[in-house]
Amino acid sequence: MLHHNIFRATAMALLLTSATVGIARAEDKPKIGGTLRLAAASAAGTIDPHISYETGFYWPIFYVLNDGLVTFRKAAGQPSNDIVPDLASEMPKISSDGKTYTFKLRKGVKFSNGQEVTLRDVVATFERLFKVGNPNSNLWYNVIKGGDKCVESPATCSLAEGVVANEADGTVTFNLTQPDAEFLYKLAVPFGSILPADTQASDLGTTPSAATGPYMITSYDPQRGMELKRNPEFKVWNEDAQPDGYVDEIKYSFGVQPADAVTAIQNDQLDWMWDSPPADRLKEISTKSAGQIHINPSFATYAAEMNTNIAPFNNKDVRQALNFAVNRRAAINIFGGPRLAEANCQILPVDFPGHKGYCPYSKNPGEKWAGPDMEKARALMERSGQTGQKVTVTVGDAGFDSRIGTYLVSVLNDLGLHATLKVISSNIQWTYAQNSKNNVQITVNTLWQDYPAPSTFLPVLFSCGAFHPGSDASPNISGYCNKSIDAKMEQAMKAALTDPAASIEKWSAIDHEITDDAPWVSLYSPNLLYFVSKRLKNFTYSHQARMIFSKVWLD
Amino acid sequence: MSTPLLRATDVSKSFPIGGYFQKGGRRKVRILNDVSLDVYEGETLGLVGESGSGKSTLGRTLLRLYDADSGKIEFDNLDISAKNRRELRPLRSKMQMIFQDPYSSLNPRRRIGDLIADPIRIHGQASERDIQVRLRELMDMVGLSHSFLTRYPHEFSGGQRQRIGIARAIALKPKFIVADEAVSALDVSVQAQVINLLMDLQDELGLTYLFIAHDLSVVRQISTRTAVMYLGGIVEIGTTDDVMHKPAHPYTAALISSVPSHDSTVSKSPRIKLQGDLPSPLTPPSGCRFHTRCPFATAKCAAEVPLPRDVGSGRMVACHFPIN
Amino acid sequence: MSDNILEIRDLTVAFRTEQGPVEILQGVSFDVKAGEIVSVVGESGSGKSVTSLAIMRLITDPNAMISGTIRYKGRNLPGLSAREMRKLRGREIAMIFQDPMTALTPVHTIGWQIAEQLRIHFGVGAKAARTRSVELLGKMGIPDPERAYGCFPHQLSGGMRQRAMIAMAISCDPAILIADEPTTALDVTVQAQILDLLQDLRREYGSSIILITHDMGVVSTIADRVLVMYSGRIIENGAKSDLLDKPQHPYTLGLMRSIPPMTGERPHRLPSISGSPPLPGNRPEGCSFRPRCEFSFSKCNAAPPLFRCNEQFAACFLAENGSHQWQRNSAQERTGE
Amino acid sequence: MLLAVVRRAFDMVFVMFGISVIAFLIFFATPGSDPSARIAGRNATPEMLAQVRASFGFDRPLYVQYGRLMQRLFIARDLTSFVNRGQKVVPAVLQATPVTLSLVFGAAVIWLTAGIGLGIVATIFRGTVIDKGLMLLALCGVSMPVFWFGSVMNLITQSRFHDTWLFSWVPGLGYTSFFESPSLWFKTLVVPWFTLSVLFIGLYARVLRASLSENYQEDYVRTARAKGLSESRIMLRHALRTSLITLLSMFGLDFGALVGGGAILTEVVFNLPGIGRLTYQALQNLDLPFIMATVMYSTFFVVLANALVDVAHAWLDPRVRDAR
Amino acid sequence: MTIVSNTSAAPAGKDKRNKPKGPWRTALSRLLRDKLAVASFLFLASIILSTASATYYADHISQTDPFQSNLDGHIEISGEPAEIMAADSEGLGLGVTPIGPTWTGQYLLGADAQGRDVAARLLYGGQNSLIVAFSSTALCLLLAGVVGTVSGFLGGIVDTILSRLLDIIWAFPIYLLAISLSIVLISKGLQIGPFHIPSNSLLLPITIIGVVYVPYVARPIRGQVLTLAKSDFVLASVCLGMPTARILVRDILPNVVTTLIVFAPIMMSLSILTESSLSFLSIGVQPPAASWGTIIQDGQGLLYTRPLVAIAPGLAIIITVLCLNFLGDGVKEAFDPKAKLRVGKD
Repeated sequence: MLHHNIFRATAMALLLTSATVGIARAEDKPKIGGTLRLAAASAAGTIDPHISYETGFYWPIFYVLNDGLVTFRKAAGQPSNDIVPDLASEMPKISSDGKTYTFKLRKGVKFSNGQEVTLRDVVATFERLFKVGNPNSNLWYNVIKGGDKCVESPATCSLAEGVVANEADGTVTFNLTQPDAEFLYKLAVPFGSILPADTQASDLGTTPSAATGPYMITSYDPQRGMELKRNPEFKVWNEDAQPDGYVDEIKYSFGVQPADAVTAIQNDQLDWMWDSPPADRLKEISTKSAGQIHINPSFATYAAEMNTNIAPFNNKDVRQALNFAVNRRAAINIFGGPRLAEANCQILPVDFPGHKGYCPYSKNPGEKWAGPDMEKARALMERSGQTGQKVTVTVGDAGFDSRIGTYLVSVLNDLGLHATLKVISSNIQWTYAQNSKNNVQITVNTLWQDYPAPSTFLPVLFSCGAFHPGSDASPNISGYCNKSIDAKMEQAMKAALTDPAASIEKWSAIDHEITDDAPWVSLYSPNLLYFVSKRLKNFTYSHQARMIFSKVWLD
Repeated sequence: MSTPLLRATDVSKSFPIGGYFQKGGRRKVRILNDVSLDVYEGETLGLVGESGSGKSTLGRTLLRLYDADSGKIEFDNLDISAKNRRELRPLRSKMQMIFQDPYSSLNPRRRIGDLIADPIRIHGQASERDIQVRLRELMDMVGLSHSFLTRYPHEFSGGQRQRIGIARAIALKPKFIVADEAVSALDVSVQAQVINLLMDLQDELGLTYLFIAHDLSVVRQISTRTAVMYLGGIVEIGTTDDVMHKPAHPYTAALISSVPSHDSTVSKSPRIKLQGDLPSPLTPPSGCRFHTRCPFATAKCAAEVPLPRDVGSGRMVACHFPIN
Repeated sequence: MSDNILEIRDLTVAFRTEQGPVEILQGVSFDVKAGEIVSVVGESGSGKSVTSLAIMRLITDPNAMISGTIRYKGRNLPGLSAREMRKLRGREIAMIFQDPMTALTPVHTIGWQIAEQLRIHFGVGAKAARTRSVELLGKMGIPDPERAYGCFPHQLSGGMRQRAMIAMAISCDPAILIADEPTTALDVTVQAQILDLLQDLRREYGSSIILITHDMGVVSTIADRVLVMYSGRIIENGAKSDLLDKPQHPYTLGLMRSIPPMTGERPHRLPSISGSPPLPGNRPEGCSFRPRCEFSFSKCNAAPPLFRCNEQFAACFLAENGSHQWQRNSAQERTGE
Repeated sequence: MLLAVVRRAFDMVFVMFGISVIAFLIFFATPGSDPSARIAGRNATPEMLAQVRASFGFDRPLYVQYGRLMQRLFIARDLTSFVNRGQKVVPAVLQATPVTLSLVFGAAVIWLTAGIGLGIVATIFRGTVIDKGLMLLALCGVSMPVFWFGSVMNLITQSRFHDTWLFSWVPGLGYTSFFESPSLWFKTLVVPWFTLSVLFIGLYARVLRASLSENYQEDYVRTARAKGLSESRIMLRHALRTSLITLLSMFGLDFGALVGGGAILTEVVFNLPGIGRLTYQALQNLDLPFIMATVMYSTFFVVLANALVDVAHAWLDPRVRDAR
Repeated sequence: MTIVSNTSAAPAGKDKRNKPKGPWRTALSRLLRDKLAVASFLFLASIILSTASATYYADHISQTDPFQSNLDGHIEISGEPAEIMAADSEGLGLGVTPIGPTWTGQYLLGADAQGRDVAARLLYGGQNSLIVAFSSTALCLLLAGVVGTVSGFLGGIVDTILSRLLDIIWAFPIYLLAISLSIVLISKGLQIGPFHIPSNSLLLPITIIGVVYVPYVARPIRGQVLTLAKSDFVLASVCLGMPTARILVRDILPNVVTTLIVFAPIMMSLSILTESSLSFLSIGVQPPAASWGTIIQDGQGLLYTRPLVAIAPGLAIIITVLCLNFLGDGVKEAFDPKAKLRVGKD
């Protein structure tokens, strides 16, 4: 599954995996205390970890607040994709058929409200996922026995068979209806956060939940900001899973526009900004404040989705023509230049598991994109007979989307189509584009990973089952449906249980096949650029938790 | 005397203050209070009174420019009090009005020729060529040059405008004209010209005037009969000579004695001094409306409304104690 | 030195316009004696109001050009500094205007406005000013002056407003009171009251009054002396009785005959003056009354000076020889008509 | 009097009702505005959407939904956002109020002082170069798009000249509560105050200049001169006193509109979390509860300002006071 | 002192060379005497002319298509090739800066973030800004004229309903209303009967701006018509038996039209400002079409590196609005000196 980040288009480009441009000097000594000041243009709704799907925005916060039975390693770079035990004292025992997972619960961990974390809380947590309507409860967690019933009638959800606590030996066993190669990922993300059993069975909204991590939220007002303070009950139990924090307090201000945040960081009024600095300021900060910039890869693809069910993009020639015509370098330039993104022609992000360089839509087709091929594009257009067709490019109004949209309009017009731009509120663009009733012909989105597996991209975005005509919830925006690919994806999923390496190969092949069919124009994989204050030290970038808030200290 | 050209019986008229949604709602001020009046063919009936007495309202109500609340208005033996705007339209050619302010009563955006010719065109009385002839005729009648026809009102002096207003009023050859303070905005030397003009036209065209004015000397000059109004009612009516020289109502007497004479040779009769001001029509006094200022008022005056009574030779007075 | 309190010589007021300068007043000269009521009559546009404003130096239009002398108690007003003039205004020479509704500041009580004048000129305290104001209001015949003190101008009737205005004007006991059409906006019955009041005031305070009006009736009621203005000039000047009985200027005669009489026989036709007064920018050559004058003759092509005729002065060549024979002739003509 | 208050209140409620209906309908006319998708979270299945729709009542007729919304907004006061779930609308609006008040109040002080000052100076020097120069400046203020001017101010104070002594004191954009740090509160608001007030300074100076010049034509100013008052006294106690009534009415309406969120562009440009920006965000998010709340809030202030201005007008202008 | 004004009412027949002038011509000649108004008008005309020459400018001087992105193009400046979008090489080499003002025919004012010629866009944008301003003003005045006249002239229940409606719209904060309408209509387009206005049509901002200002004009018009309906000359027409329609056309409408004329320049300046605000919030003129507001919005992202992109259109707005306001003052003086109009609103 993946998440579309609608609030912010982020300027990002890949350098080296987890390369930190700002060089942390060795003589920097850890410092404890101080207030970390963060800022973002706006808040993103509920802070219920069982509901919020803000993978980029709120999940990094949740990672320092709550713990699951397992979690991703809090480390920089590739190791951050690894699963480590968290509230479970060790990695689970998995039955040979892959259908039961048994965890031993760590003893003596306390919630910020003083209660101890018990097996009852674990059971309640998974029932709560259904009760509060976790966005993935019907996709991820219904693999737990009894889960399907819970999806049907959430209010009376019981996982008596699915999540079984054994008070005697302090273990909890998950019984699955079928093996799931990605089950541990699903427990490691914030959706798997263990909350007290008495947490209300409805959206917490703006009320913070009890925390197990080093920090807890003390106040949250989506219009103004969020405040995190040290959790008095926290003691380190596994440095890899949940290290203690350095700063005493984290103050997150909402409503700070990116341009203003840049200024504020330059003037030492802020330490970190969620949004990427506006392109306009990049030159300035990259010359004046180079030491404060951290560029890291992100597992995301920026792409223009074409509706394969209505003209002219129901014609593969047109789709390919556009793929040939789009100058990825130009798009990257809009984005902030070659160092902030890597051109990409395929679905899977660069360096993501399963990504194998493949670009048929290039001057010299090969592994990498080398330049547009207008001649081929025009020839394809000629062949398609769609010249003169009207196209409306529908984009959201935030960030770079409308600029990319403007560029796409130029390219489409160049190809002999009659293109216009339609900019709508970014807040409705994602759902608006999904609903086939709105007849969106082409739109642009950044598509993000949920966890490091190709299945969070391909089946969700291109399987027939992900296309729901007339619904606001139809992530297969292209309306792409190919039975043979559906079958292949099923095989790849299965293979993951037995032979992960072979599975990855299969995903790669599927990736290339879909790319050939051109339901999207993939533009690039963005990098994440973080602009931080001079006093912020020990910047640690995890692929899952982004900047690890508990790792940084303030000079 | 012949039958009246215009007969008003018990005409009342009030105006609302404020709109439906404004504070105070729709309070009403009664401006005319059961006024009865006859105007005979060929005569000039002068209507005098102080400002706020309701004389202009009466004039406009008689012409059905305002709708009366109650009462009956007959014109030329025809009851016009219930007719609507459309039904009144053909009658309009017989009854006309001359306005007080020669500046505001002429549409500044129209040429004089059009202003005067419009009524003729509307009432379809003549062909366009006849209209041109008629226009010249009318201009001659009111003593204006033909060349003025193509000009706009703002190019004229007050006296000239008033002549234009008169030309427009007589364009349809009406029988009856209400002259509402027709000369009061004019300078004395011009005023005399216009008074003469009105009188000449009356002789020439056999017009009947209701001549509304606050200047008693002007009324005396032009009217055959005079009616005196006080706070929405007619207090005295009779031949001009009778009313002016032998006023029967104390108010009339006070009014006449207040007029300063420019002729120092005439010895003046002692002035009857009135106390205070005209009461507000919102809260009219009880009984005789004049009793609050009348030097001869008694308790009866405050209690009873005096009805108009005939004191001989067609003279009516609404007073309990008329002066002999 | 004579007993003239005010001597005006050759007062000329002109305005610069796009068509060149336009003279509103053309050499006006007259005197006002102490305790005298001088009435200036004329039709609209004759320049009577401008005369009064010029005396008070209240013409603020930057396009105005004023020349001539105005001597008040020997001091030439146009030569005074603004500050000196201000001290004089309201204190020595006061003024009342035609429409007391617009001439009083609408947002202050009339009492405040009277007191203001007292405080400015006499520097008295608020309390004393108030007492005096109430007293003045009472003197003006306003019933319940205490209440009237707290009234805003619109809350009073026209007559009461004008009384308040007069109270304000005489509050500093001025030597001269200029009344510019004080009764024009009022009804006859109220007008009579105000005229009475003005006469009482003169008797009591002995101020000179310059009464500006277009109403011959008002003139005959209270004036001692009459100045007739026509088109920016004084064309006749004389004691009231003389002037009204035996007007020396054809315009004065015509004006008086134009007014319908209140007594006696009604004339079949009102004797009228033909045409209308010329506008300041468009005056005929010579005597500006010439085109309307039934007696005009060749001499009238030059502007006539004021000729003395007994105690009267008239700007007409007919009065050159001090006779008004022409009048009788014309009167006979008319009666014979 | 009581009747007047009731009528006025009825008026206010009527207008607010009308506006709430318009805002509600505008919202439901928007495609993609179905809040279910956002409430259900991203990637929800169609079944979950249907469930949300039913539980929030989005499948009910519009008037029922309207009724529920209003009930929760005004009676239960527990209306929560569709976007930021769990956030109560009423406290959010109340929290934004002090920000807007700070902005508007400071700007108002500046624009009243400067506007009146400029107006008076220009009137005193009317016709001269000073007058013309000031009026040109005022007109420039009126002609500037406020968001553009704000951006330019930001460019100057935050970037180009931020390092110089001139603007080094200017803090980063955003808002600091007065109670947190009065000095920072003041510093952050200086530039927004100035920006917002520039338009109004121009406006007020022009209106005052026109009004004063008109007053100087009035008879009562002539009277005041005839009384021997000094020019400054005539200006301050007579001419200005009358003009201020007009200006204050205008001020009341402007102030009301601004407090009600009219400073939306200024708040957006300067990143002040006031009502205007709250509204703008709600509109962008198509967050109906917030839209309703902020629109009702703004309308309330506009309508209230209207009512207060009427009262103040009556209080300041005795003519109006008695007209009712 | 206003004594001089007497002279303007010179009676007929005295002035021989002057032909009789109607009130329109009088007003016009009065306007022509106002030097500032005439200068403003000429200046406006030159702005209009130059925006009209946008196509010529783009084709022959800047030689770029101001609506096509030009992200990897080059031009020659004094013989040297220059990239239009130059990736930065200093520091970390982040960011891409559009070419700055060249002070030559091409990219005179530099490029925007899409590599398009700002000068050419300024001219095209001006076209749209002026078209929107002009059309929405026309629409607003038309609607307001009709509503105000009908309401004031018919009175009664029609008046009550219309003025209540105006009250409601009037109390709706203007920007809020405009923004609400824009957000809705931009996403959906507008369907009026059989006519569909697509969401990127200029007609949308025109309609929105035209409609939201209706109460500002309709209310005074209604008041004026109410007064006119009671005026002496209308009464005179009634008295003369004129049909109602004729009274409306001859006596009422000319005065209403005068007021509308007086309103026109002011409403235009307001429309320009409103349009720019909406476009600034991306809900006015829709890309790829441009207006001064959208160019400011485009330039907002370049404020720190290429401030001219945002400043130039802002100056264009100020100058235009300034001219309109001067013209408005002149028109007011010439047509209806007593009119009380309020300019501007945040």
